[in-house]
Amino acid sequence: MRKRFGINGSTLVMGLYLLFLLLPIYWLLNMSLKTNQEILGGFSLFPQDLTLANYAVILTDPSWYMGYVNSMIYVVELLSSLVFEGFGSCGDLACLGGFDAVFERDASDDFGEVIKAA
Amino acid sequence: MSLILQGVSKVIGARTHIYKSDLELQNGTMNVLLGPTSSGKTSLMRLMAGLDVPNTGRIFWDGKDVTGMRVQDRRIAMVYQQFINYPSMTVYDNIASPMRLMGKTAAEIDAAVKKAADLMKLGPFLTRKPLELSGGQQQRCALARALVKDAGLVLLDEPLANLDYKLREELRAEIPKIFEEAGSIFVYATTEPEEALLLGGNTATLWQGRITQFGPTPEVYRFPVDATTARVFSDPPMNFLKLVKSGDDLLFGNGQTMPAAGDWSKLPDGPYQAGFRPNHLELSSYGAGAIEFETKLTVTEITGSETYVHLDYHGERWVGLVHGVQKLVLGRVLPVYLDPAHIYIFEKGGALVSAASYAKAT
Amino acid sequence: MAKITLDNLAHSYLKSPKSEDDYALKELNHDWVDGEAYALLGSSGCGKSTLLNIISGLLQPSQGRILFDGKDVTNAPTAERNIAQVFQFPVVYDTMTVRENLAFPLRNRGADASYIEARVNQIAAMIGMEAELGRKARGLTADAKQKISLGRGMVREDVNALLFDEPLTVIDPHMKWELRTQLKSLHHEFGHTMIYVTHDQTEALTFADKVVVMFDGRVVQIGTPQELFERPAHTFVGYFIGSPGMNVMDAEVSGRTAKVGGVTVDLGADYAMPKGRVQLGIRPEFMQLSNDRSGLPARVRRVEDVGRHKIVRLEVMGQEMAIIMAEGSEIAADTDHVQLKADAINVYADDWRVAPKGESA
Amino acid sequence: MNKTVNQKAWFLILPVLALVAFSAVIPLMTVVNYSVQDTFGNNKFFWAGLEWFDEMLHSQRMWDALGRQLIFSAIILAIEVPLGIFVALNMPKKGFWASFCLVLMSLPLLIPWNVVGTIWQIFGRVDIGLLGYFLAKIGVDYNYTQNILDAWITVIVMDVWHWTSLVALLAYAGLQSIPDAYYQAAKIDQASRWAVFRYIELPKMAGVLMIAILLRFMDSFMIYTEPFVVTGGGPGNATTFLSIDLVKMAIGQFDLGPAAAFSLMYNLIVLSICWVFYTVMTQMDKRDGV
Repeated sequence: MRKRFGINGSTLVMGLYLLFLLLPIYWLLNMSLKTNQEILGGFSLFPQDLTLANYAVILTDPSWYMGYVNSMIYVVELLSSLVFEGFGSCGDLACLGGFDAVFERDASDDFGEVIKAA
Repeated sequence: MSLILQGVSKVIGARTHIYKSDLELQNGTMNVLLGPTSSGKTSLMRLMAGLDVPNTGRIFWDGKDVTGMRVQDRRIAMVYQQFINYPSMTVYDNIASPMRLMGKTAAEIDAAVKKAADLMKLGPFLTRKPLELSGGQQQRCALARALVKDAGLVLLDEPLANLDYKLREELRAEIPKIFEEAGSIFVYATTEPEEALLLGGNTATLWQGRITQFGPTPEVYRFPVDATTARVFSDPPMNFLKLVKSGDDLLFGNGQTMPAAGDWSKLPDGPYQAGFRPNHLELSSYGAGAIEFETKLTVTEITGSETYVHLDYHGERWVGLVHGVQKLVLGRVLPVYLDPAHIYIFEKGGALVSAASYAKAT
Repeated sequence: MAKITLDNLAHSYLKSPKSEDDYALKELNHDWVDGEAYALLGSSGCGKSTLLNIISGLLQPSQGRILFDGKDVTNAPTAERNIAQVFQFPVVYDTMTVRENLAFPLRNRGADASYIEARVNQIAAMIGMEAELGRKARGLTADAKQKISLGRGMVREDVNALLFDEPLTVIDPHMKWELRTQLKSLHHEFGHTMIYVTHDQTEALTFADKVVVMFDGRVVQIGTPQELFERPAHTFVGYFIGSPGMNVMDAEVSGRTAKVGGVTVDLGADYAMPKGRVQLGIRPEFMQLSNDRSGLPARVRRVEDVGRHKIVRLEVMGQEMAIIMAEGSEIAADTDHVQLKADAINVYADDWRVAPKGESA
Repeated sequence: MNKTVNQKAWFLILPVLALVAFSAVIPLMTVVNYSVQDTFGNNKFFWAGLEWFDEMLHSQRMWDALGRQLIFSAIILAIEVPLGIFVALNMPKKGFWASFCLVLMSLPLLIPWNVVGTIWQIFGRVDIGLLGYFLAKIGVDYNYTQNILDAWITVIVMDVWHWTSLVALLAYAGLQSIPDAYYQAAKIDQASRWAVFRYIELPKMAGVLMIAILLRFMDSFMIYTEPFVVTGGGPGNATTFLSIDLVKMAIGQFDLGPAAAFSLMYNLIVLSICWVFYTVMTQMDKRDGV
């Protein structure tokens, strides 16, 4: 009996928390599927007049979608610089004597410690 | 071919893991490192493997100084207490992995893997993943990997400690057989004296970061150089008794004496420590000349064929291992007997001054 | 303290077990007598931990009942069963001191402070940790932590039973001796019902009054260490108990004699004509090498010096066997036979022991 | 230690040094430069010594912003850490529902800051927002653009919405590392639910919680985008936190000198608090090591 109550308690807590997390996101989604008139015209829990027009605008008007293109360019550049930096960090490790450690483990199957540490 | 450690020591932080030690291991031998947990077995192995660099001393392999040489440039295989295999590879690929790294041909690899798997009785499991195997099989897989590597130095760090008692017994009997022909240097760390005896070869006893003795296993067992070695190499632990030599007599307990005959007559007067192994205490069938001790029985443990008796002799705690199932009353005074031929005498500092005479006969 | 009764108990981890093979623990009826020390012995996966967890209430059996002193506790939660359990790996409360750790079970039950104080000191003395009482448990060595776990298990005097789940796994051999002896003397002193799960035969035999041997989810024999050694009820018991285990050989048995590969062996008792696969079992302790052509032909393969005795590995009619010889004994060069001690032979039919005529059950 | 050292490795870190120089050192030095100079425009600067620092230390405006900032960080820590732990404790331990919860919980963490601001800006509006509309419906006079308390509540709830999951996920990872035997032993010891939490779960979570607190503190201390999108720092200056104030000063008013001095001090505060955390954490580790 007690155990079942416990599960219900946890489920309730998680349910409420997830609801709290998802409601604002739902609302955003809800808005995105409404027409401008509907949004400003009155309050409704669901889009009465479901439309994808907003998405069409976003994906066709350059003044909107260039933002995404710029983001992508930025991310690609960031990633390439990270890779670049990644190589550098390897060298960093080597200086501290970590280099040996990293490769030694591989060579001698010395992952016991790693497992222990985990 | 040999591996020589010369004045090697290891200090990490404020703790000395290994005090200055020398050790020489010959090719084709099984070498046991015997000692309790954190006595330095693993530290010593890591030095041998090159995973750690010693603070002092040098390590020679085949006469060549390898101190500071990287692990991957040495020919070393290692097996751990945990069953360590690549979880995403099949048993076959696990065993083959070191050979693939060496760039062997597929045919060579296949032959070697099949052979190792046969030896380790893994034949039927080659296509499985390690985690689908029992603990014993997983460790066999790790051993097989060490085997195919054709390493000059194979380090086994308590490889059987995590296995069931019976499996341990079986693998323990197999390991020396399997590695006999390989012709490498084997180093095997264990906490159990019986394991050392079963593996044979040579044994180095370790205690608090020092190698107390190194030699052929039966010799170290029968002629321990000091009380510490004797204690490490005895399970149940060796029993001790305080003695005083005075003239022609050895005094102990409450005014009991025994004649200082044979080798003992040459000892200078003074306090000593006598040691004897639990299996040499007798309850009945004792020979002539046996010494009688009046002890108090605290606990008995029956193994089915033998009985362990835990005794109190004037505050010294002793264990006896006697034949047969003995129904004894606890708390009573129990006379036990000991043949003087089984007594080792150590000086107060612990060094052996006289080995038991029975040992010389065997 | 209580008598613990297992009534028709069985457990399967599957939701709807079909065949007997699906059961991790096969049907079992047994009384654990109040105040006795039991060992549950078996290899890993034999169901011994399952059984222990059912007794402690950490697991609900799929069928059957558990009774403590006749009271059904099958559905009672762990806390109501009033038992103590020590686990394989040390469980200590890191942020508490050693003293608080030991006092924890008593405090939770609202014992008064002066009693707790006295009892904790007593237990600390027992496990040899008086000096560390004021220290935080965090950072102690594994064996010290396990000693605390043992101490916490023993701190309550009123428990129905004390359960141990391979408690000495992480302990050094030398320390094992000490702790096991401690447990044993505790049992003598307080007379708790104790159940000790282990795969280590030495631990099981030395600890327990009665050993319960389990194999493949089934209890194969319950007996004193002596019974298990001398009269193993199943070839598995013969193999599992003793080091090395019992030697087993195929034979044809009729009455007081058996034929092993053409050689006649005296059995010392009348076994009539057992059916099924008939085998002889004899322990290495009861075999002897000979060079006078009596007994079974044998070839010495290897001799292992274990210190207090020697283990001789033999090949007897194509099969590997072991015998035990006394420390210092020599093996004659022309040894080619092995003799069996007649009254130490057991006869097995399809792995189960056949009782000779006239043996009381 | 005569470890095998490969000197060539030094060359491998040159790119990193260059990158760090460009991305961190040069901007920082620019700021330092601004902080000790004054200008009357036309790109002409002259030495002003520590004048700006002195001015900022006596600026009521900065102290107010710092006060608001500290209160804000304290409140969100006081809510997010216990709530995160509470959520973690109630999460399913394994199976489908565990993954289900993990995925849904990480959703807010994946949303860009300004989108979070937008979401709440809409969500709280009385006319078209779900939250605002319903609050108005049940008779609560809620308006985050006018009422200071409402503005604060909105900004705090938004941060809780955005970041509690991070704390919960970290705490959950800590909880997952506790072996079953601990819970079983606790049952046998008849430990209360509170005792299980206090003596088993909390100690095991302590490490990750320290990291969570540090992350949340630093992040909230530097918060900018979300409140800026929702309230724009208002009503009045009620939700003008340090970085919002800094941007107003530097870009809105073009007071580069004071803003630079301000940002250096801001930096020092964050650094010193990190140092305190670091010290506490290493002390804890040391204690563990004994």
